[in-house]
This record gives sequence, structure tokens and C-alpha cells, in this order.
Amino acid sequence: MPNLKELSNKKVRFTGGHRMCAGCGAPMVVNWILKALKDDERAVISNATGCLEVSSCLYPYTAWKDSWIHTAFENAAATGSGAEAAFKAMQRKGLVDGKYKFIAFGGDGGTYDIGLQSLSGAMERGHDMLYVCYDNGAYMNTGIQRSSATPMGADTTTSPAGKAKPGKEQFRKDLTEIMVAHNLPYVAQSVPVIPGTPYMFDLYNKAEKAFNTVGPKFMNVLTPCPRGWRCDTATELELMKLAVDTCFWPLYEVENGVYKINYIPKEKKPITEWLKPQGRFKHLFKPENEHIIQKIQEEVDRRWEKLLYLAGVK
Amino acid sequence: MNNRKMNITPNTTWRETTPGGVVIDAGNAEDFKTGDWRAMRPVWHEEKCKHCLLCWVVCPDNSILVENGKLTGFDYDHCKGCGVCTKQCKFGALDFVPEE
Amino acid sequence: MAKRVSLSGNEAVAYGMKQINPDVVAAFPITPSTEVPQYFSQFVANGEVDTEFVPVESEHSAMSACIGAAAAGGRVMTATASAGLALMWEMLYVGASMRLPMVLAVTNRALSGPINIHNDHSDTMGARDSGWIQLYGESAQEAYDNLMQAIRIGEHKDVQLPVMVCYDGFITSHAVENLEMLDDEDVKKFVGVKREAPFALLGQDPISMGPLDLPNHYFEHKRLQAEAMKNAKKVILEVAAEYEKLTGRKYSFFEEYKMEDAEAAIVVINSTAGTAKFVVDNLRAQGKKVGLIKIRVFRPFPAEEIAEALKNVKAVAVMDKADSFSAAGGPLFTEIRSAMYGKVDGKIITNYIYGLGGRDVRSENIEQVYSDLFKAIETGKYEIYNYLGVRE
Amino acid sequence: MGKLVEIRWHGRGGQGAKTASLLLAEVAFNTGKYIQGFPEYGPERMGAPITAYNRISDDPISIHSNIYEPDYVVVVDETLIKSVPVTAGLKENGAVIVNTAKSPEEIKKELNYNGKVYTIDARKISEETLGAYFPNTPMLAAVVKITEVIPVDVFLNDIEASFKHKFANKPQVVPKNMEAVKRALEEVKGNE
Repeated sequence: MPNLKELSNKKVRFTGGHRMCAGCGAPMVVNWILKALKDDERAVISNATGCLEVSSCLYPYTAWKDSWIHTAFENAAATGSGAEAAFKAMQRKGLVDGKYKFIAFGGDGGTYDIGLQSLSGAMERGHDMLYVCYDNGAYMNTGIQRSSATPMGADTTTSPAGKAKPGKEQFRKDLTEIMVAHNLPYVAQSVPVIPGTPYMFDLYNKAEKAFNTVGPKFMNVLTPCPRGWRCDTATELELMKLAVDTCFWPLYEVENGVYKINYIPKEKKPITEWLKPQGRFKHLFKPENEHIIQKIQEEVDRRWEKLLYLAGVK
Repeated sequence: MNNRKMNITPNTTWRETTPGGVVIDAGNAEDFKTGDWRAMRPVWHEEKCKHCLLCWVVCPDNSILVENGKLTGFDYDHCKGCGVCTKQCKFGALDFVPEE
Repeated sequence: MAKRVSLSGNEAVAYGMKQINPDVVAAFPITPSTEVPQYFSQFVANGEVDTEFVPVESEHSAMSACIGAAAAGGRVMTATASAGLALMWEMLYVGASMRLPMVLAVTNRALSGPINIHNDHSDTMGARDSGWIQLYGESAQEAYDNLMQAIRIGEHKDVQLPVMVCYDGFITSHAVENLEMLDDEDVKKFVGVKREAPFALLGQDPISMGPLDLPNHYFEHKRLQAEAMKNAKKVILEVAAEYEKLTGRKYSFFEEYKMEDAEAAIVVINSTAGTAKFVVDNLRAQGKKVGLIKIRVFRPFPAEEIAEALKNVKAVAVMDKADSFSAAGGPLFTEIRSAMYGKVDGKIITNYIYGLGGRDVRSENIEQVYSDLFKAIETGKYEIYNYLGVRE
Repeated sequence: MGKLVEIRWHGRGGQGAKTASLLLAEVAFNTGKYIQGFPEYGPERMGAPITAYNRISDDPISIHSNIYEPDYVVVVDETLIKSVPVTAGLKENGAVIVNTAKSPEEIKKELNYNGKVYTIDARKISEETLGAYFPNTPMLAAVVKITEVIPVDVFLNDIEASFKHKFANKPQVVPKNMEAVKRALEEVKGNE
């Protein structure tokens, strides 16, 4: 386990004064990814359009202490890959020196959906970069529209719950598995740093491992959005634990094709425990929607069983 | 802050602004105060604090001040009062109270 | 010593890129531009350049990667055409507004639909307001020369803007012609080995680029960007003068061909100018006072200079190889007419949309335009908007 | 303006008519001429009829349109005569050069053309000298001879140098190619 005192002496790379919502999970993720950098390393960060982007760099202010670039919604990976390519060429020509790490941040909209092609391309080309998706399960920046990461049943502004339709009708896309299929040296699924859990430093450890791996890396991090999820901000990390304990969001990593589940709950909790505290699923608890909860449970179980199988646990 | 390279004010003209809106003062968002977003306020009771830093770990706004591994207080200029930190304290060292 | 060679337009551009030896080339194949990244990747494979070649999965990513690389401080080049340019559209604006010099070779091709792989100017004309400098060239030689100058123009400290180097698909891109290439050493001297970026992601100090820019500052940034385009006019001439010293080849905003005493003139862009010169020569031999203006620089638009160049003619036909569907004339026509307003009044000015989708432009077509102009001068009767070479 | 020669090539996709037109441009370029060599592009794939063009002149060439009234037409594949109006616009004082085993008189009957008709059996020459069907080399030689765009002796020196460069790794094929060139120069025959 990393030493907190040592970590607290590391330089701050993402400052206060950003304009994310109070209690937003994204800065927690950013903080701990960047803490995994060594102090003598400089980061070049490419950021997809989204909450993190619009809130962290509003002219003339930036919360980033490393170099940062935003160009558009769908191309954080392509933009970052260009910067990485320039570094390689300029280093070869003796035009730059120093240690640089290339990172891209995107939300689920910019990663699962509009940015999927550019992500796939950059990863396939093998750029030495880490792409981090902070997945809060909807297009929160534009006002909580459904994405392909939105869980089934969620009430969003473009998958609203109504008399005829009970919120989002599809299961969420499994992007982590899509990235595994790219045969990258490192793919991981994680959550923010949650004190008091056996997997407290899962995110930090995975980021460190990613930075120590040469080549294309991908991390998918479930990130709480109290506004979009309609949950109590102060207890949002409790909700993250439930995502892990219900196996809705398993913590695992795939290194060169080898699966490892980082945390297997002793007792798998029913999905209702994760759904219930969130306003976006409130309608599912009406009697007529019971079958939807059952469907969700079955799918969560199926995916978890598959993961256990892939990891050789079962 | 006075050690900034840019001096962009609401009156900055097009001739004085930076090309393409580049921001050349990394981390200058510190100059932007988000403390007035707070409706609730975390209050630190130093005497009960064990300096476990678990509150610092979760703060989304880097507003918990730590020096040499010890908590020294809150940066109320930036703390937005989300309360996530107060939930982490097992020692009763953090209260969460309405702003006056 | 310059080398005399015979190359196609695409070969000339690819060899030019090789001589420039940029840091990054990120490109995606599209007819008729494909050969450029193809030749260039062979140079990379042979170790003849130090460039990182990024074989992206789309043109959107090509331009995005170019922006990332230019923002990092690198010298960046790419190539595309038609739908590829259209897929870059969003990023064209972003790259220009971020004030990133890049050079994009465009083999002009019709923009769908219906799909058509042949030459017209609808692709780059559509991108005319994206904030890029646009240079057009009649031949492989001009494409090559514009490529060299584009690096210097875009990277000039008073400009810092991306540049499109446009030449006609197939007609120029795939036709082998005579041209003169610079020596590798002269290219190095002319463009320098390193881009001098005033700020860069890989620079001394970390920076943030591409902020959210709200109403309180956005306008000032756009105004500053507009100033860079104004500055480009002076720089384009300075770079041309330096290039002329090196090569003996003279460049300006446009070329005036037999305009001194011309009564009827046409204004045209790219390869059709060559065919039109042939016609001008023939008509001059018959004693007709005809002339030609070939636009090289469309952005920034040399409005005052054009008006000056047209002040003595009686009638002008502006040739557009792209329709604007404004129902009021093509893009070049509206620019030229606007340039003349209040400067040179009382001229006959007409517009011909021609050559769409690769419809061959024959010397007879051009003769027709001059004949129409003389008729207009004589009778005072003429149509303003015309479609040339379409079946009626 | 000096003498401008315009040539139109008819072939099939994949047969090398485009390459032959570029080779002609190249040899003319090497003797100091101004040249153009360009194909007319479509969605053509292997086998479809294609057209390519050359302009060769002592002075710079500015015209960029296709060629409608060529001085010479070269038909790389005689089967095209049935499906393509190969002599359309061909000047009466020009000539058509056809790759065929037939005599000029026989071919003339198949063509709607009153000018000179030349034939060359590029297949036979190619197969006998190179051991395979590479019609470009004999066709190129025949075209140089008939069009006189460059002097034959200059052409022979230049083409030998370019073969030596092209086949640097297998110099034994250079004499075979030169043999193909020389035979073509001799064997191309007209109806005059």
C-alpha cells in the first residue's frame, strides 16, 4: 500500500479552482491518476470535450499544471497520438528532451460513443499513451443524455422513464472488453480511491502500472455523478462500493491478454442495493417494473460469471 | 497572484490577449475562488484529528491542506462544501455545518 | 543547383514533403490524394526522412493528430481531398483558431454527392472560411513551390496559421509534367530545420490549449486570429520575394497574364488557367485584347489588388469551378464583385460555373467566354450567372 | 510556340497503356522536351478500356484539357477497335499505331480512318525477346519511330541507360530489352 504521507508530498498537478460540480468524481480520478506520475515526469494531457474539459480550463484559467490540450469531443485519442508522435520525432532529431507521459481523458460520451473510432485507431497504432475514460454513465455535460455506457433502466433526458418506456432499454456496452480485444499491453477497470476498502488504492496502483508499461494503455473508471445519478453527494463513494460489491462494476485488469480480477466480493450483493439509492432508477421499483430489475440482475450475473471464467477463477 | 505571466482581465483587448486562447500560467485556476459555492462547510477539530489523511484522499478540489503528512486546515477559497471528506472521518474530527 | 525533373503533382508534393522532412505526417488515403501519403510512407520505410508517419483511421483523426503534433511544437504536414477534407471540417476551424501552422496539400476534387472522384473546387471552396490560408497552383511546379512557401508563411511569427496548398485532382495530381525542384540543402536553408513555436505542449513551461472560451474573451481571440490573416498578406509577398531569389520563379497573390491593355478578362483558379492562357495567346494572335488573372491566394483574399488589376478592363468573367448554391453566383465571383464595389465601378462582371465533377474544360469553352464578353461590351446585354459546359 | 505533338493511348486497365504513356513522357523529357503524360481516370479496374494522353513540345505546355484531336493514336489492345472509337478526332495527316499481328492493310479495314495506319506485333517481339508478354517496350519504340518526337539514336541511348538503371539487379535482361526495342524499330510497318 502506498504511503499517504509520501504521496501528500508529491506535487499537485490538478489544482483547486476548477469548476466541476461540488463532489464531482472526475477530479478525484484525475488527481489519483496524475499522482501515479513520478515528480520528474511531465504529462501531456489530451482531453475530450465534456464536463472535465469545460470545467478545468476556462479562459484565462487552467487547473492543469501539466501541458493540456482540448480540441474536440470525438478525438482526444487522435489528438494525443499526434502529440506523442511529435515527441518521438522531435526527440529523435534532438529538438526536445525530458521525460514525458501522454495521457488522454474522456467521459463515456467521448470514449464509448463519439470517440470510439479515434480511440480504437490510436490504440491499434500503438502510441505510448494512457487513455482514461471517466465513465459516469451519461452525457452529463449537456444535461444527462443517455450514452452507450448508461445502465439499463436509467432515466436520462434522452431515455426518459415514461408510461410506455421504463428508461434506457439496452444494457450498457462493455467498452473494457472492446479494449481488451485490441490486445493492448494493459487494460484495466477501476473506481476512484475509496478509503476503508481492500481496493482503496486500486486506481493509483493501476495508473502506476500503466505508466510503467510501454505502449497503448486503457483504463475505464466508474466515476460518480451525483447530479446525473440523483444521489446524495456526500455518500457517493458508498455507492461506488456497492457498484463493486454487486459486481455491476468488477475491478479487474488484463495484462497482455491475461485477466486478473483484483477484488472478488465475499458475498455478492443484489443489484437492487446499487440501484436503490439512485434517483435515476427510482421508477424501476414500481411493481410493474420488477421484471426489468430481474433482467438487470441476470445480465450482471452473466457478465460476472463470464469474467470469472476469463480470469480462470471458475 | 502576482507571479503570473498572463495578466488577462475583463478589459483585456484583442491586441493583448493570448493567441488561440492559450493559457501559459499552468495551474492558475488557483486564482479563481470557488469557495462561495458552499452552502455547507466542513469544520476541522484539530484535537480529534489522527492525521490519517483519508479526507485529503477524496477531496475533489484539493482543498484539504497537508504539510509533511499532517493536516493543517482547509482551503476555504476553493472548498465547494461537497461533504465527501466529512464522511470519511472515523474520529469525529470533521463536522459538516451550514454556512452562516 | 535546382534539378529539372518530370513528376506528377502528387509526386512533386510528396518529394517536397520529403525535402522538408517534417516531424509528423498524419494522413488517410482518398482519391486523388492517396499517392501523397503512399509515396511519403515509402520515404519513411526507406529511412529517407526522420518523420513520424501516423497512418490514422480517418481524416478527422488525421487533422486531430496533426493538431496534437503541431500543438506539441512539431512541424506537421498532411494531404487530403474532397470528402476527406469534409471530414476534417470541424478540426480545420480548431487548428486555425489554435493558431497552429500546418501544411495541408489538397488535391481538389468534387465533394459528394453524388459521389464523384474528379476535379472541381467545391471541397476547398467550402473550407474557405475555416481560417486557413489557401494557396492554389496551376501545375505540379506551382504545387511544389506553394508547398515550400506555405511552411514559411504559416510559421511566420506574425501569422501562425495553417495553410492549404491546393492543386487540381488528376489534372495536376496525376499528370506528369516538367518541373524544377530545389536542392535538398536549399530547402533546408529556406524552411529551416525546426519550427519556431511561440508556445508548445513540449515547451519549457506547461501550457493549456483549447480552453472553454466564453463571451468575455472569445471575440478578442477571434479578432486576433483575423489580424493574423491580415498579416499574412505582407508575409506571403515577403516569402515570395525570397523564393524568387532562390528559384527565379515569381509569385504574388495572383498572376496577371497579358492584362496590360486587356479589354476582356477572365479570372480563374488552378489548371484551367493554363488552358485559358493557350486561348489568350490564340486570341491575341487574332488581335483581340484579352487577358487573364489566375488567383493564387484565395485566403487572405487580395481584394484591393484585384480591383486595381481589373480597373482598366471593360468586362470581366469570373470562373468558378464550384457552385455556392447561393443562387447569386459562385464563391470567387462574389469575392471579386465585392472587391470591385466602390473601387472600380461601371464594369461588366459575369460569372461562369464550369467544370463541375471533372467535366473537361476545352479551349473552345474558354473561347466562348471571351466571345460572350466581347458581345456584352458591344451590346451591353449579358447574363450575369452562367453555367459553362453543361448540357442545356 | 514550337511543334506540339499530341498522342492518345487506348488500352485496357492493367495492360500498361498508362505506364507506356508515362514512359514516353519520360524519354522525351530526358531529351529536353516539355512533356505531359496523364491518364483519364474513372472507376476502371483490370480489363476495362482506358485512355491516356501525351503532349510533347519544345516549349512549355500550358493547356490542361484532354486531347480531342490527336496527332497520333496508339492502340495497345487491338480488340478495343470493335468497342471504342479509337480514331475519333485523329488528324488526317497523323497516324494510328496498333499492336497486332495483322498487316496495316487488314487493320485499316477495321478502322474508320483515312490516314496512315501502322502495326507492330508487340506480343511476338516481346515473347521472343523477353520470354513473356510485356508489350510496353516494343510499343514505346514503335511510337518513337513513327511520331519522331525524339530522334531514334537519342532514344536508343536513353532507353539503354534507363534499362541499366531499372535492371541494376539483373543486368542480363538489359540486352534482351534492347533487342525488343531494336526489333520493334525495324518491324513496325505502315500502309504507305
